[in-house]
Amino acid sequence: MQKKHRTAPINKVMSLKQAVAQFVQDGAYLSFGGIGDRSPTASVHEVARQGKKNLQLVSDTSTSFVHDSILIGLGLVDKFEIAYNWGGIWGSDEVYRRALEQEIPHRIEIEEYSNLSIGMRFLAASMGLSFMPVKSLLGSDIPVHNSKIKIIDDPYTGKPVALVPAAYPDVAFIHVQRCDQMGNAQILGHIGDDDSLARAAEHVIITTEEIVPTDEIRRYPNLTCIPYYCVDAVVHVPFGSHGRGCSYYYAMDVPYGNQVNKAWATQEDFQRWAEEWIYGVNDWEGYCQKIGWDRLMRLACIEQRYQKYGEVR
Amino acid sequence: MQKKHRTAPINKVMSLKQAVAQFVQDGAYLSFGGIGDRSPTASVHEVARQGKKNLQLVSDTSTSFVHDSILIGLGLVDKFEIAYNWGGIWGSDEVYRRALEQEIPHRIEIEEYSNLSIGMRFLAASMGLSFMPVKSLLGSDIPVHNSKIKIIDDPYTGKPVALVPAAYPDVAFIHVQRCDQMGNAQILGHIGDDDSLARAAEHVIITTEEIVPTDEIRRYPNLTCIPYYCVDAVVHVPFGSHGRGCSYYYAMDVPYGNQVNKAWATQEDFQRWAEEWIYGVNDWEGYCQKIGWDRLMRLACIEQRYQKYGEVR
Amino acid sequence: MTINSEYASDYTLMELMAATMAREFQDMETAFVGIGPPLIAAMLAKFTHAPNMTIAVEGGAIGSAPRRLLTCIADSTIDERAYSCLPMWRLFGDQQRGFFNVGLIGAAQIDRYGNLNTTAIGGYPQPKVRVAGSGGGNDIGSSVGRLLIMMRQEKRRFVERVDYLTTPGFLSGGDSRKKAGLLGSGPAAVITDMGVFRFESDSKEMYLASCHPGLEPEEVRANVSWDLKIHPDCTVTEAPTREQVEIMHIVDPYGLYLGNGRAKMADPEKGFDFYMEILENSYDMMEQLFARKG
Amino acid sequence: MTINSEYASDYTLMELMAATMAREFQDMETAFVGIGPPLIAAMLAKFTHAPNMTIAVEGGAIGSAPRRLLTCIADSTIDERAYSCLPMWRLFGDQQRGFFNVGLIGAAQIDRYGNLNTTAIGGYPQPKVRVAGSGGGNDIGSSVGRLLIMMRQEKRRFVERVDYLTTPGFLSGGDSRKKAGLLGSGPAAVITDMGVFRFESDSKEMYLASCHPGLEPEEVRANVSWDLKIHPDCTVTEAPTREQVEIMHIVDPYGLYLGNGRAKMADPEKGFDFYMEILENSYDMMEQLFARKG
Repeated sequence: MQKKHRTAPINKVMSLKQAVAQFVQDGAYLSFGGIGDRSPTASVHEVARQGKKNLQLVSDTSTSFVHDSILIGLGLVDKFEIAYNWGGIWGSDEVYRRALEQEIPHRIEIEEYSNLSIGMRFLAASMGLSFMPVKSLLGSDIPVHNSKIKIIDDPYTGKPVALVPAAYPDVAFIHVQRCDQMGNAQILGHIGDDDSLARAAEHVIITTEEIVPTDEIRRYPNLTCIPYYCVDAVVHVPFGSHGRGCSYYYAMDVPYGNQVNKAWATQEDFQRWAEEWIYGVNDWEGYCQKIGWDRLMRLACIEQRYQKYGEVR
Repeated sequence: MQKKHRTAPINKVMSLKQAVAQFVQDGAYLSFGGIGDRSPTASVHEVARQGKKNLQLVSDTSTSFVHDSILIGLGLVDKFEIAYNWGGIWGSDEVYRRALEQEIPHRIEIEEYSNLSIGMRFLAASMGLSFMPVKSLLGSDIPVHNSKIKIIDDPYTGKPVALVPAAYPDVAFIHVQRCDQMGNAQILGHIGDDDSLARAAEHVIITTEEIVPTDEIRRYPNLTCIPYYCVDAVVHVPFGSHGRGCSYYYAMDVPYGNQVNKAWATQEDFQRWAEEWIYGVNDWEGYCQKIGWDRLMRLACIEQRYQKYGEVR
Repeated sequence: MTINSEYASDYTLMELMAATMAREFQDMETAFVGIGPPLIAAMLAKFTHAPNMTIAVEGGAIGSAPRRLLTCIADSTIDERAYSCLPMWRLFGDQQRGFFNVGLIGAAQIDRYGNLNTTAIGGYPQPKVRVAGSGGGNDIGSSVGRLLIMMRQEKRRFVERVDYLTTPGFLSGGDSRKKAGLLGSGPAAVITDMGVFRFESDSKEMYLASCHPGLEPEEVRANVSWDLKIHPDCTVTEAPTREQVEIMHIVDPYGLYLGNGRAKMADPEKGFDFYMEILENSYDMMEQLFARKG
Repeated sequence: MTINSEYASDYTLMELMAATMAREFQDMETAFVGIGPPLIAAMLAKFTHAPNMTIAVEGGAIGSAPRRLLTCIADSTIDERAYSCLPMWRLFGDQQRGFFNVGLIGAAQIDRYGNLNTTAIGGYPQPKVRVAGSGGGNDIGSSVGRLLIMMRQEKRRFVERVDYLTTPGFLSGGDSRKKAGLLGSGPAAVITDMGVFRFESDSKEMYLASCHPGLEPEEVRANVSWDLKIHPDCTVTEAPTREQVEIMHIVDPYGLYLGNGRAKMADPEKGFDFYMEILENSYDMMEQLFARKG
């Protein structure tokens, strides 16, 4: 499938409020990128704040407390295509459990894959294809409950191989370390599936720790895994992944997640948490203010004690 | 298809002579990487010098005068899987023409693809798969003459899509700018299909402009597009792409190709050229000596006037 | 025998599990490792008998050498001094191609043939208990050289047939795994808080290979839902060495994985300072460890 | 009308072709460009009416801003100050996804429906004349937004049906291209040393849209093997402007593409010094051009 809209090399800097308002419709098929860190947390909060609803989400690994669960808990999601949704060291995701075990706040349709097979779905779409083969999923219950996965006899070997359908989100949100005004985005460190996701989506909103001059991008062209032509909006959002970290910029805030985990214990608790942390602030800067700039700076300092890109630390 | 041999994180530095002797058998299925520049020219010469024969070659774009044509002209090749073989600005490839038009020095079997579809063949093999879909080739004569390409109805859209078979070379030769002793290889600038090729091949021989400490590799982990576990041999070969250039290290030697083009005018001319430039020297250092270190240094200086990685020039 | 290779007299059950699992890794291997105690076990192997083992994690990093505890398979720590950072699909593609000798993951449920459930207990899609889903588990189980599993031993977790087969072990045993088109050689060992389990070479059925110190085979069998086979040479699991315990204390000094450190971090008043303290102290301690064993 | 936009009185036929092709590019477009004169035409567009056009080349580089003449779609020049360097398969994948507005390639043979042959003249696999093969040509023709073609006009090159269909144009015309499953909108213009050709919107048959100065439509038709249609409004091709000619002289001052520079470089005595001279002088000249039009 080819793009409907081609994006030009123009200045795409705007506010997150504007980007979400302009590109996200009710009922949209969205994907929040990142993998663990570089979570586009600020974007999740803004979509929630604007009350976009009947959303369909697709993700490989979604990290609870900063990612898709927030929208699920708020009742904004109808369908979730996913490989993994959990809190990791932060513990279990009670919002996710309530949604799937008890249909609280309402029933969501679940369509399950593995990390690689979601990656292959984005890879297929990134190239305008409709499927990719994969040697995962075979023999498991995943295709039993997901009719979009086809197990076929490989036309070259005769052995079983799984096919997974391309995923073409309407909008992808990706948080990066560096990006220029036209959208040449550089990811430092682990990439997750964001290189493919940026190409798969019809529209891409980049939130970035720093907006840098294009000449700075040109110094390391191999780091630009997302060229400007994938990108519709560039938003400057320092600490935009807070909760999680952003490699070489700030460390994961482990205690934050452990605390939020407790704050999500019941649906009422979760609602109170969202009132305070999402609806209770105007924007991500308000959130940062509330978390405390001193706390954020300490996370930045400690990360940079351990690693700064290109340096021996 | 999974690897038969797994390579460990050990010191793999050896001579090119030893690497070719150890990993290349007569009848082997080889791939010389690079795309235009970063041609593994030194490796081509060494394979020729060791007289490895009945070779089957697979490449996307092969640049005449520094690449597969040399082995074809020497009669060492039985089969050639290829998207493009020509001299570009250096002019026509008379060795290639003689082989395909007149079966001089002997008949070679030709199996044709496009650049993307060769890339997809390596991508498939890089992931242990047996095929990849592609929207090229449709409607053209390429699949008419290549029965390995299957045109099917896409199982998801019903529309035509081409399938191309994975290519698993026995040995791949890849020239890079930087590599550590265990084989973590960094390519600076354009990559061609070498990221996939390194994974597709059963054995990989890296020739490198510089061998750097592993700590230097760790400063820019995103540049390591070929991890050590793909690599069997690491060979230090400065100016290993001469004729062609090596981004950020030295410029393409345009006059060299224009001159070699003339030297390949007839099969007798070509034989004389090979006697002088391949068999007439012991190794790549001998070739460099013959070309002239002053000439090589001028190519390095001029390249670095225009660009040096990470610098503003 | 040096003092380090003597057995420790004092260790926790979690430390025994991690130390036992560490012994499953060999030097020079490339390992795909999941979150939590598996990461500790792999780090422990690396700092003892397998210094040249390379660890790869799902986020896309290979061969990192962090001087902080990894808190996730995709936090910034995994990039620290890594050899290479790749897209995740590329890393899993590498695994499918067969570059990784061994993978280590956890599970909520396991069955007689080593199939794993990390998705849903009791019903699907509306289960009694929903858990995380496959993540990379299915992919690792489908393609990695050999699969290692680390989990808690409970009768309801060791079942005849998993409620939902997330990650393939040997499917229905025999050659069913191969017939399904799966790659890799399947599960090699399961290590729980009670013992070590392996798989028969033909039937692919799980059997008890060793019991942890102080336990009898029948006590283990009582915590398995099927009629568990006990190997005739079933032994007592080797205790951790002093060195192993010492290194676990350096790698996870606050017991984030192997103790109660996480509860302390959840404290809204002091949790953040506690976390900063961990990070501030980690650099020097880990540098010493690298100097000794890196 | 400024002096720059006045028509040049002195230009070569190659310069006319390049200038005419340059006009096919629009500002803000992303263009996939092949080797040789196509690169000059694209650079010319960029330094005149399309400063924000981005050029991508097969090697894997996007948006480079070299201060040297590109000698290849994959020499070190293509990396110079590029926005991004990607694997080639990824760049072509991006093209298949539809990111590129326009592609420009050459060919040895073309037919009535804009299909191209860059593989073999007269027979396959043992042809009378063997040429390079598809390279990225087939991929660009299969998927790019619109396809531009630049080639020499000769009767034996403009044939009813290409000897070998390397790159799809409109196949057998009508909706046959779409039915074959191809993407993009197919050929938009063919520019030769005699004229400009376009394609009928329904039949997809090629027609003559303009003749180069001094030529009559019938002379062009005499150099085409089929009964070429001539558009009722067939005009005279616009001459290059002074600015266009000036910029071509800056971009290719030694006529490597548009003149006889290549022959000079083949000189075994003086060729290398000549090449070094070109490179040594290029930096400052191109810097001035970027300052003016970058």
